[in-house]
Amino acid sequence: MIRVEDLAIVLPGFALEDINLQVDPGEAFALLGPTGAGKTLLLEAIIGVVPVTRGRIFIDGCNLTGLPPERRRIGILYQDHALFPHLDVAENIAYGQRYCTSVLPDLGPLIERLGLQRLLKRRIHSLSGGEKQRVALARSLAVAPSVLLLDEPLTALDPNFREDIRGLLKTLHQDTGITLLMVTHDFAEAHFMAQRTAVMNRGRIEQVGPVDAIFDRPETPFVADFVGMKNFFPAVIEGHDAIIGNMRLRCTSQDGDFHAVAIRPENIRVRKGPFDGGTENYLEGKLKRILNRGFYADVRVDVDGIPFRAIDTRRHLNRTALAEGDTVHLAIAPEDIHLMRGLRQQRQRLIG
Amino acid sequence: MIRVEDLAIVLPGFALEDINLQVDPGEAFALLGPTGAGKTLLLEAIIGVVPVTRGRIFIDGCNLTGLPPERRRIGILYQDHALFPHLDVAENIAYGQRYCTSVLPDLGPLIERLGLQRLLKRRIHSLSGGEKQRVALARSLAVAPSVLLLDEPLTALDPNFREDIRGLLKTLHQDTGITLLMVTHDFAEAHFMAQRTAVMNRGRIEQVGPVDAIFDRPETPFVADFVGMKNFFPAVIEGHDAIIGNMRLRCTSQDGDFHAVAIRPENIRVRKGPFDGGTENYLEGKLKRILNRGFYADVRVDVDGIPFRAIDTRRHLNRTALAEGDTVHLAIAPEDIHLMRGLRQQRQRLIG
Amino acid sequence: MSKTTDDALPLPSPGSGCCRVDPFLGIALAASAIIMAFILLPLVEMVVQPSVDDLRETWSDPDVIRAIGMSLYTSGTAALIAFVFGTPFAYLMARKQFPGKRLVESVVDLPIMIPHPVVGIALLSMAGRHHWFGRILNQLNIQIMGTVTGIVCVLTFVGLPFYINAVKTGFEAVPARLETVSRSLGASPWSTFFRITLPLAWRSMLVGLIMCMARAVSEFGAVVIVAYHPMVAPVMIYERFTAYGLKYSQPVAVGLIMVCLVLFLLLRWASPRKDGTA
Amino acid sequence: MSKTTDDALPLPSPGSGCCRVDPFLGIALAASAIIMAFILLPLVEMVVQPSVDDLRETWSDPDVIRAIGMSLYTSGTAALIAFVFGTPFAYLMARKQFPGKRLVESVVDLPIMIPHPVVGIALLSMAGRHHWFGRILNQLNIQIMGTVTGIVCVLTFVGLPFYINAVKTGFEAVPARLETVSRSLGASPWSTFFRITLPLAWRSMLVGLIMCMARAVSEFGAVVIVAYHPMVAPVMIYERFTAYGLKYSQPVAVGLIMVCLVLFLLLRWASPRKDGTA
Repeated sequence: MIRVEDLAIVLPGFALEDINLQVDPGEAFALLGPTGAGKTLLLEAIIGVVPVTRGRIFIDGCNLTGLPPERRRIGILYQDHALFPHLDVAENIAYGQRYCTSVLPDLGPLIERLGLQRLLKRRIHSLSGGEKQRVALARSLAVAPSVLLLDEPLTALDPNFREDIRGLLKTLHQDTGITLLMVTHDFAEAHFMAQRTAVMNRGRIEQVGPVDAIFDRPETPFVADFVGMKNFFPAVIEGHDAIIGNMRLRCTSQDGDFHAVAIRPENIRVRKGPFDGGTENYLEGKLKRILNRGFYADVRVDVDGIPFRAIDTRRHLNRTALAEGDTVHLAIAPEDIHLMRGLRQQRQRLIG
Repeated sequence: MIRVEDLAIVLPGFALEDINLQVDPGEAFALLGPTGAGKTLLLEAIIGVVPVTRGRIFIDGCNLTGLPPERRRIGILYQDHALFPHLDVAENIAYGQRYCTSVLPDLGPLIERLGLQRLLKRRIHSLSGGEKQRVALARSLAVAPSVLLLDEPLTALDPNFREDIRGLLKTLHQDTGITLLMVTHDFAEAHFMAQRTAVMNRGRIEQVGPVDAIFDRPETPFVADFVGMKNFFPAVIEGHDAIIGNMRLRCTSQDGDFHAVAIRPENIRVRKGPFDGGTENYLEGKLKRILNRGFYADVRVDVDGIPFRAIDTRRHLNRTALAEGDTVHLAIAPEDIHLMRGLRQQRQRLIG
Repeated sequence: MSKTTDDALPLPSPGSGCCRVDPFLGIALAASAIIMAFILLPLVEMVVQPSVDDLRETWSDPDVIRAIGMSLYTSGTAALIAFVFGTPFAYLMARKQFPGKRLVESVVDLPIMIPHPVVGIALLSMAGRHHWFGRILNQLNIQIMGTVTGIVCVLTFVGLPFYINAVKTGFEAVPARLETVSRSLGASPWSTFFRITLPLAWRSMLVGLIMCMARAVSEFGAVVIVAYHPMVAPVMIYERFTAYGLKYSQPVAVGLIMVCLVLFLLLRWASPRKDGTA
Repeated sequence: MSKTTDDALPLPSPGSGCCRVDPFLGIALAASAIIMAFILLPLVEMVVQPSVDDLRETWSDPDVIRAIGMSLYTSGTAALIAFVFGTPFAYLMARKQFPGKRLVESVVDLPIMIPHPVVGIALLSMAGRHHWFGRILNQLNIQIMGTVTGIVCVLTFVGLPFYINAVKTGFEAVPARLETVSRSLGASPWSTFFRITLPLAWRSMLVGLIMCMARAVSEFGAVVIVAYHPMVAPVMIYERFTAYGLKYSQPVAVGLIMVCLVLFLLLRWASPRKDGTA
């Protein structure tokens, strides 16, 4: 169990503030956020190498705030694996053994579990990326930490290794019941690995909750953008309708005091001709731009001065021969329109 | 006009060999290839800063092979813009003027065309990425080069600037009729900018031709993979059928001696239930893996031991609830099956 | 989450700050303090000790002024020679790759490692009448022993590596691509060097000049072999120390330290900033 | 594409190689050749000139052997002191960020810029009876003037910057993250330093030691002020030169150059390779 209370770290030019987090025993928790949000800094404060300005850190109920890293028993797995290059695989794995002889006296099962039996005598620089990450994992687990921190453990890996290590981490977590706190900037990764997640931005936590809840119901414009709701508009909500400018969109009714809507670009369908009548919202606008993204494309449509962003496959775009400047029709299902609190109310929420 | 004849550049650890290229007057030509293929080296040989081991380089019919760069009149636009940081915008643009006073005596129209009037007194480091690239373009065009080389001019730019610069380059090319040779690793970019293209790999040219021809009819496994035909299988062609293992796929008949097929992953449709009968090829296989790629996903399906790769949107995958381990059905239209020469015959082709 | 159970545990209270006073850091800090004191104390004492009268006396002694002037003149000339010959050499080393490059780099550093009197002796041996080179010099009527030429010669020898290394680093920091673009715009290698490379590397060249000169000003062992007269400041310090004792040599030493301090401040001012503004 | 029209044009033929012999490169190569000759010729002549008999005589002279031995002993001790105090200091400088860090770095470089006799005079002034520090030394019965202690003291002063700068670079090349991981695995700062940092930075420490020692062996101006006796090799070279002339000092100089050459070769062997193998 990890608990972070009112943590603040003030550095020249950057500050983490008001960090409150609780990771339950055996839970896998993801810290999400863009580069520079302060995620790694928070991890390093929990390990104990960055001094804390204010606040407290508890692991399994013990206050560790003042302890040096070597007395915290927290494992760490970095994206660049941080293996000791002058030691071989076996020496790397056994590195922490002499400081905690009581735990895990036999590393055999762990080594076998991670498929490292045949690599034990190899030098670090001769390993592949995936092998290095497995060795690093074995090294941190060999001292039986109460908590394992993962700093983007998959980012630096080849896509194929990535799937292996991801699966390995998941099953290890399920089997050992170790508490995991992982840092990532990739929502899909958080979705696969974690039960709950916190989204960080500029040194603050913007939203905490189950992964699905954050994906489906972001509470701030930043989180909405981060989970892919690229369309964010201030709106007036009247009953089942959201009024944006002089547009009226039907939505499903939700309880709460809402002053904005957010829509995923992939939930906006675009075509040249009008849609047949139905239960969806239909709009007409001008296609401003098509931005190629490889297999798919971003489509920017202006509807009465409001810029909508849609995503469509290039296959479909080519078939329908949509081009910049065309008049196009949009369809948005009511259940895909996400109602949000306004900007003003968001700072009033309490997190944690 | 650019003509490269039997060019070879041998460096320690890398060699360009058998390079034959012709870029016609006023043409826009793209050199495509992955990082490390030797594209930039070829550009620098054409500019004249890399000495040539063998072969000759002609511009507008003149043999330039032995000339120093300053006597070649070739413009170059680098992805990192390479502006002179100690000079302001106007000084950068006018840099080459003193060496060729006769051409383009008045830079006014060029500056206006590129929208740089208000930036002339600005320092380089205060410009945005797009502005920097426009200044670099003006600088190289100010000496009225006979040929303009572009070294991934869009790669380092923000996606929004990228569209601007790309459009600017295209219209400039259309209006001025300057010969363009651009290097890129992005097929979409080549498609937008160029009429013809050459695909390079490991210091050699693999295929030359119109952009569409290369996209639709790659001739080597490398080019097939590069243009997105991720499914490549050796096959026996019998009339209208391609026989892969114990599978028989209908294709459209093509003339030639073919021994392999290539299929784009986005042309393979996947679903849980069987397809209705039709003119397509229907296969049944086991879904081995779903690899998330953000908006879409790679789907790996094993059909009788042959691994197929398909692409589908995550929206569709979620709706149909496909999961790893499921038995699934594939549909491939005959016109999407591309017939190729076998591996053995490919080295016999003559390029250029 | 109830706080009572957690807080009751017998663990160090937060803020006890055991990370900050750990013996590892303590010992490192102590060692650092000793080093700083070891370097700074003698120099500070040196500058602070002499009374205003002592200093006035020193600066009004024409011999002292002449010696310091000779030091500045010979070192400056050495720096200038390093500039003329070292700049193209540093440019080649920064831009070209060739087999044996590391060996050439080592050779450039040799003068730092050669004992100072040996430098003087080696140059004198070359210039002697028994040596072919010495005979050439003799025919050209160039004297090394006991002349300004000789002093400049040894000072150039000891100062060169400092100039070359600083300028090479400066040239390496100028992207070769800028030179490529300049030449593609029609500029010759000369124009490119003077319009692009030089303006972007001048700070490093200034740093190199100052370091070369500072090293030359401080040289004694090589100079004293080649030329006791004309007297440069370090030789005068030594002469006064041996002839009249410590107290009498101190004012000259202070005068020379002042010169070095000015060079030191110039160096700090000239050093390229890390934020990259030229 | 018809070849005839193209080839008929009056343009330089391929391979005329006008890029290779341009005057820019020619002048740069000439300057480089002059510099290499200027550095290498005197040293090579020095090593080659003495006959085998000269050398045998030198090496059988017990005074010469004693002086070179004293040089090695005092420089080695200075390097050892630099190692003990400089290592933690260099570690702090490599790992910690603090305001004024650039100033501290400049202070470390000061001994390079201080004229050599001034170093001796400054240390002697500190150790004099009129100075509080001198009185402390006196009570501890430590003599600076004319003792091995004094020699080691000035040699440490001039050698320190070379050790500290080399080792700091070495420590900076060890990722701080490796130390973080080591501590998270239960290792104390001490264990981490000896099991991770030291094994990864030993090459730089060796380079630092050699450079510090080479600089100390070559020092003359500071030593000759503090202690004419016990005599180190550079002082002996100077003494023989002034007393008996150039020819008599050469064999000692050759002996000392040999020592420096060994250090130079050691340095090249120890320098971290660019391919990153430790």
